[in-house]
Amino acid sequence: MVNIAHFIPLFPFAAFWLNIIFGRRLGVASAYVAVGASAISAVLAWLVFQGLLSGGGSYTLTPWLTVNGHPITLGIIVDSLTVMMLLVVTVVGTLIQIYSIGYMGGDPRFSRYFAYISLFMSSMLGLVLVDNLFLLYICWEGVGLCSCLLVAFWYEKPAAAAAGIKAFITTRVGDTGLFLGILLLMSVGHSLRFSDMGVINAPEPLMALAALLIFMGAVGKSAQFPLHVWLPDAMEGPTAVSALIHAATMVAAGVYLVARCYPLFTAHPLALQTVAVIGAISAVMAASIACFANDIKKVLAYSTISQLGLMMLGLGAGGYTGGTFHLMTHAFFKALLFLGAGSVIHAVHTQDIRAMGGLFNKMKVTSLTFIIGALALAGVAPLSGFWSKDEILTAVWHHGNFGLFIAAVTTSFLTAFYMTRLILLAFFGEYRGAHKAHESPAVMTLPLVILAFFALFLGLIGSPWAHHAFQRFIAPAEGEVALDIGMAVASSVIALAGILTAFLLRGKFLEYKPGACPLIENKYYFDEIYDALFVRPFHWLAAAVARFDRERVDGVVNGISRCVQEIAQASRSLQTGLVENYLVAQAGGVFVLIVVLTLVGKLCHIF
Amino acid sequence: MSYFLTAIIFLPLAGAAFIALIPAAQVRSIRLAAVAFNTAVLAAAAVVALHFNVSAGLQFLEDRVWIPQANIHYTLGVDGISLALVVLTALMGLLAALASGCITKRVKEYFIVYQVLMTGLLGTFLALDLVLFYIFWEAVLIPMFFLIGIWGGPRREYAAWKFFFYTLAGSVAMLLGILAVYFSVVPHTFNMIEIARSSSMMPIAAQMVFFLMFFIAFAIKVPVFPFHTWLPDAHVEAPTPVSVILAGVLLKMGTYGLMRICIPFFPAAAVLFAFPLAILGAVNLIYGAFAAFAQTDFKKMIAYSSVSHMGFVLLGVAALNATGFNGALLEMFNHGVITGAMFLLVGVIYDRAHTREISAFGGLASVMPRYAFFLTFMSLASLGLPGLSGFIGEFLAMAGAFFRFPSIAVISAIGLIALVALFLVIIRKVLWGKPAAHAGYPDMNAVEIAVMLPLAALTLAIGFYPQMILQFQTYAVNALVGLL
Amino acid sequence: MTYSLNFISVELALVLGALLILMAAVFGAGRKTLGFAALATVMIAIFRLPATMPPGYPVFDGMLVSDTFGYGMRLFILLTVAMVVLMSLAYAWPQDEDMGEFYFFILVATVALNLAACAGNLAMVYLAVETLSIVSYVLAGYFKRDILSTEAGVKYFLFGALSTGLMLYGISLAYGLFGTLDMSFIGSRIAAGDAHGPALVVAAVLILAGLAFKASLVPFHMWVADVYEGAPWPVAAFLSVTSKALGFVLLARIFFSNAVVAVPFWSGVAPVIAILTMTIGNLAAFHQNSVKRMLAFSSVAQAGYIFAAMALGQAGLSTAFFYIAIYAFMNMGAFAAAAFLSPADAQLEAYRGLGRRAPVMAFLFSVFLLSLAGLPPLAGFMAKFFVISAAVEARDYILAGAVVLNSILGFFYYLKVIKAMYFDDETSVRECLVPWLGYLLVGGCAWGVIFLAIHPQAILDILALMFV
Amino acid sequence: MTEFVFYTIAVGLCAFALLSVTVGDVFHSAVWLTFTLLSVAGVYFLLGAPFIGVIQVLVYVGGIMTLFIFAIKLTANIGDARIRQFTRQLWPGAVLAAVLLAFLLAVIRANAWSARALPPVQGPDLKEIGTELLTRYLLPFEFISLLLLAALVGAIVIGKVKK
Amino acid sequence: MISLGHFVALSTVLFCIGLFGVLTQRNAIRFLISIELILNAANINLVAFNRYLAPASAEGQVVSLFVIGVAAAASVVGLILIISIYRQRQSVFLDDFNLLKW
Repeated sequence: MVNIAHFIPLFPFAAFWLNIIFGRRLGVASAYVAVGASAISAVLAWLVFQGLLSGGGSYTLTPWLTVNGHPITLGIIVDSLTVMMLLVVTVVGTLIQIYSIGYMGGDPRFSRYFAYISLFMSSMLGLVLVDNLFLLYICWEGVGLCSCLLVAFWYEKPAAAAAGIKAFITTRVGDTGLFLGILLLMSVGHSLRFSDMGVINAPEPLMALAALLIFMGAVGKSAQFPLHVWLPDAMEGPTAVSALIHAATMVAAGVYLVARCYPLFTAHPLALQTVAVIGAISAVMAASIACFANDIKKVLAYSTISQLGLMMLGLGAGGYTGGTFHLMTHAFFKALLFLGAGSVIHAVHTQDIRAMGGLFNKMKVTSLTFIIGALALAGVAPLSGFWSKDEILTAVWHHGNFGLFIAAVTTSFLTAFYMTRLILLAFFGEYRGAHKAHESPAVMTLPLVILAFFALFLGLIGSPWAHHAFQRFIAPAEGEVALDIGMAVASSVIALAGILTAFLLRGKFLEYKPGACPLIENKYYFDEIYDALFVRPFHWLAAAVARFDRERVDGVVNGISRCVQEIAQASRSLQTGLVENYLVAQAGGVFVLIVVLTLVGKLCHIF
Repeated sequence: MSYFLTAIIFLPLAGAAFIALIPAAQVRSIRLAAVAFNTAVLAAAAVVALHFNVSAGLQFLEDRVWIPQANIHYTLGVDGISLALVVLTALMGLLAALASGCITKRVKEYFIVYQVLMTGLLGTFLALDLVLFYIFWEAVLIPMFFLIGIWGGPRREYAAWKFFFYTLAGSVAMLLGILAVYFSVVPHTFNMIEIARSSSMMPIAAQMVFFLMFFIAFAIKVPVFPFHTWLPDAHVEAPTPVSVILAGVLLKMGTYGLMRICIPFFPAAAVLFAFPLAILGAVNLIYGAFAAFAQTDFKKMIAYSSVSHMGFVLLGVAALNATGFNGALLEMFNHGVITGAMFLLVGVIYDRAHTREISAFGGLASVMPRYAFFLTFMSLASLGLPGLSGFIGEFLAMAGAFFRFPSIAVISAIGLIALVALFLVIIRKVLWGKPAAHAGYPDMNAVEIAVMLPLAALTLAIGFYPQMILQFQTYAVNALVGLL
Repeated sequence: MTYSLNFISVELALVLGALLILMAAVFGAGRKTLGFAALATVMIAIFRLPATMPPGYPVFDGMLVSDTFGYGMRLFILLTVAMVVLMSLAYAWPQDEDMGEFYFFILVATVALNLAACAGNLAMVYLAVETLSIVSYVLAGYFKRDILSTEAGVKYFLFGALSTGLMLYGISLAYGLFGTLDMSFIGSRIAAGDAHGPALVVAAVLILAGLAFKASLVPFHMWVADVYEGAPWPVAAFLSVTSKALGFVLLARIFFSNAVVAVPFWSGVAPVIAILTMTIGNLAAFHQNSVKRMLAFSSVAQAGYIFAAMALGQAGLSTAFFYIAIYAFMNMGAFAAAAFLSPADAQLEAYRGLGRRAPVMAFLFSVFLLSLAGLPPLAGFMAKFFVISAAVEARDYILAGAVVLNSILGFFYYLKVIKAMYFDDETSVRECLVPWLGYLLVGGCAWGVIFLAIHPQAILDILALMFV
Repeated sequence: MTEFVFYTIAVGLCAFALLSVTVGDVFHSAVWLTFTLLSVAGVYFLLGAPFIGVIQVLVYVGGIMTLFIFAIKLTANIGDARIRQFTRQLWPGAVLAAVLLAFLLAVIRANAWSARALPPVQGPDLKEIGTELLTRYLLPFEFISLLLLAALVGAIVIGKVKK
Repeated sequence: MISLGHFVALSTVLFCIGLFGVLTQRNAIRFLISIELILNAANINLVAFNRYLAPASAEGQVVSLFVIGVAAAASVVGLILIISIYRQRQSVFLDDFNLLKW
């Protein structure tokens, strides 16, 4: 039953073409086409899940391309990681698309939106299914394209257009790293198939470099430390898009890639160490910025960067199951938070949390689900966030690197802090906004409730009560896993401490004067640095090259033609028209010939 | 001894003669005749492609003695290298003829000269005798000179002159090269296949000199960095269908020459010159992208971008391995299709806005949705989005270059990113943002869409199933690599 | 003796025709009838030509040489003269000149040409060249009332007188060196290697002066532009094709014929002259705004290419005459087309927009210009290709490079005319009507240029016979 | 004895030639030319070619000189000496002629000609000229008539003034 | 004893004087006069060589006869051309014939 897996991405792909070609005629129906397609994919994913449980496996379809002797075949990989991702993507995707029907209600390009969403779904599902790095790269770029198109969906706004391009270019910088990694692997003769990632048949430093290059791709896509600048700006897009792409699925692709190539990384401790370090840096940095952000979506965006950092840290510290488990749980509650934020914005038409407040009693369902999501994110005990974050903390602890553990702890603390700050500012106190807030329609709140259900109970499948079903499912080879009670208690304490400090400081949040701590507030000046380092020099160099081309190279060409014309002009004046000049020239020519020939004759002593 | 290839070459010429008979007033019948003849050529090319035996070398051979005294033969043949280009020429020829609706002045002369141009192009790709190749190579010059010179934009004469003398200077160096090769190969022959077979005998010094002689002519046509300044002027001033042909096919003559003559004739020299060629490729790639970025004229941007795309082809050729050659050939085909489509799109907007200043457009996506779809689609194909044909060609070329010169491949990755930035900026400046007040342009009409659809379909098809084109090339590429 | 008479029956027919035409002119025959009479005379001469075969017998005991080369050249001369007569028939003569004398002079010139082509004796060469020159001076100055034409005539006379004077002095010195004027005897003496000395050099150079003047090689090319510009179009065509070809024939006979081993140290100087001729010819033609003057300089440049082939010594001879054969078609066609397109005003402005006013003639004119420039599908390229391949074969890369570079220069000014005709829009709406004869001539030349490109065999076989 | 005659004629010849070239008035120049031609005829007599000498006197002096006188008289107003008779190329022309002369003389001295003495055998007389003219040189003999006719017709065509 | 060299030297001197005349005369008719000198120099050469080198045949003298004939014809045409241009330009000076240039 497993080999129907390759149909999963085809349905959204068909939906994309349907919506593109008949978009205008379909009108609202285009949403149902999209949602239907992703629903079918969800069902198929579930069937594949059952098929996997009953012993299915990867299979290959057709040979696709031969490069340098390597046959690259169109293969489908079906294992626990893929199925987990399939389920996450399809379930979250469907829910978000249902939500979008409400959210994107009056938009003139309604069908175009759902077309892009379907295209995104198909490429994301494709990304998760293909069995080799090359095809993954293709879907990888497809996903990047859709994120760019969707971020810049309202392209009338120049900010949205710029954000879309920024997103695509920054991820493209990372993708180029992945591209070079693929090339390196191929040049070394290493197969690109994930199944034989562990096989080492090349010199140590090259493989480590390949691993790092691949990680560079993951950094770009998952907005990790150096290449994270595009995610906060990507919030220009519709919130449903942010929920689907910039919280649940696309950004997780980076983590999925690292998980997928895990044997390659474990074979080279240096590569693994960099993953962990980069994860830790981005986690702490993003968390600190989130504490000062005032735009609700920006806060969630930085929290996503921070949580992904955490996952990378988990993976880097050897906690394969921890990282993947947090990936799954985070997808659900972060989607919930974004959708909640979406319905709040939909209601109060502003994103600035300082202009909100007291929404708890006006938007009951949204607030409740939002709080559940926040608690899950903060890692409060029974919710899903707690279990997965705990896994990571234990893994980091066992890994032994004390600095990383401190980073993990501070991230959890800060996460709890800024989420509580957000809730206090947004939902409690008196309403500071101008608009009359009202609860969002059912089509938007229903997905919130479902996601809240997942946020509450999804963690349990990894808990000891379900005797770590998820861990055994995701990494059967890793053997028995025991819950470390001490670490569980410690992480709960950290979470509660974060909430408490935010609760204590709630008074100061409002009168906090911006500028008190410029470094963090201006997001460590990354944007300005990149602008100065890359963007402005790029423009300057382009202008310099164009001027050089116009003046120098063209100059040479025009120069040659001008000097030929001048020679011609000079030679033309030889024809003075006076017979006497001609006669002297002729006689002179005869004389010169005689002299030259006699000299030549003498020299060649012909006579 | 089939006469099929001769038919393909001289069918457009017959078309020119036929159009000459039609009185100039009946513009419609002239256009119809032109389209009919070009369709016939495309059909013939398709038949050749269908009957092409994938696992054999040269096919459809025709070899007749032309001038015994000078040992010149009328030899035609098609193999993996030239097949894709012939089909491309036929296709772009038809689509450009269809898109020639915007030509209203002296239509009859336009189509006569246009058909002569097609004959020259097809001949260049099919000729296997060096002199015949040179004759068709030069026969392309005059029609282009007329097409740019009479129907071009404001600075057309300067552009036409520049194009003509730039290419002429190069091809004249090639003529000396041809003769030098003729006299240094024992037994004296112009036949490319025999020369390739006996190329290893030539001393290395001679090989290098001859390689350079040929390389100058092809470098100007490709165009390679220092010799590229004719391209932007020629493109900007040429009318849309002519610049489609110019970008779609003429640039390929240079690279085709590299792969058909420079590499097989002088393998030892090729190995020595591989590194400089790769550097030139990388320079082309980065220089083209940066120069394009700073342009204000939409068409000039596309022109410079095709300079940078040809950088990929150069990288592929410089790699001197099967992947590189495959990549180069595929990139040639894809570039022809994609940049041809881009120029058509520029033409569409030019017919409406009568200006090419990119600052004059903006927010066209809401005004012209179909145009927006096609422009986005083609821009993404140009920037090498995987899943579309542009990526496959670039990937193979870069892979080939990486295997041989990893450092250069890494440097040219900058070019990749620059290209992405370029085309995204194009999409933003033309399509996104608020539509300008006067931008009430009508969307693409049926003919324009009919011209764009096959190109878009082709890009998508090759992107998803590259084997469609690669299968034709593998035999020829392996033979080429075997010579090195 | 009968064979000798047979041999010169061609010339006799021409002389007879010339005299009859002169008589007819006196009795007031119309311009057309005189023209057709001249044409008939030339045709008869051509039919008489086969009677002069088989080659090899001495004619007038050494005065003329009967060999295939001479036969081929006489055929070439008669054909080109026929073209000139056709052109003058179709040409729109400004004043009603006395055409009878015109055709008389043309026919006398043809007789002189034929005799010079088969000359075996230096005295005969001198006499024939002198007759040709005198007739050409008169022809050049034919438009008596047009000051340009008279000035052309005088300039041609002054220049020609000096050149033939030098040649005569050279011949006298040669007589001194070898005791006889019989060329075959002189050739064998030079081949045997005696009499080599500065005196031989002086004699050779002085004789070269006379011939290079006819063939318009560099030091002696100054007169070309002024005379062609002043002379009427048919005379300019005649001078640029037929009399230039004679110059090369005599150069071949005296300096390069198989009897006379090329003067050994000649191979050093000849390429230099060839390169100078082409380069100066091309450069001077660059900025001409008179099409006639430009064509004059282009004919100097073409002479350079021909002499480049000759400079390669014995091997290059057949290539040179292959070039001359194709040059005749191209140049005659170009001059005829230019004459018909705008007979009165030869300035470039008069040719603007002709692409639309006279499409067929303008197209043919462009074909000739492109063939002169050497664009591949036309015969001009084939001719240049043979010259360059001969140069590369003889390892003379400098010469090959020079020919190649000059063909680039050439394209510039040829294209300038085509640009004027097709790109610019016309200034005057003067309709240009050309009689059917003109189309016959220009069409014939165009057919020659195109057919010889596809099938140069026709000429190559004849040349193989001539240079056995 | 013959040396003396030769030298006088030679010196006379060169002097007259130089005078005819350098003297200011055109008419005087023509007159000196006549004397030069006469001394050339003398040289012929010296060389044992009396017939050529007579023809020289008859044709050249008689025919051609009269032509020159007519031409000079027709173009009347250019006779007076005040108008500059030499072109601006005077010095280059002079230098060129002198150097060429020196070079040619050197060549002649180096050549075998200088030592050739008068052969004992009798030079060609009138009978020989006649036979030569009508045997080997028959064709030029006939052809020159055509040349003269052409010159005649040419002169008439160019010269006649249209009414 | 008068050797062949003397005559050839004489003819060369005459030739050079003629050449000097040609190169420097401003008057067309004087130009013609100088041309006559050159032709006569050649004639002297011919007759002298015939006498000294090939006394048996009269080739040299015959050719000199022809040269005299040709000289006559050339002068006729030359003078008539000069007179016709004189009618138009009222001048026979070489540097006035400069309408045809560049």
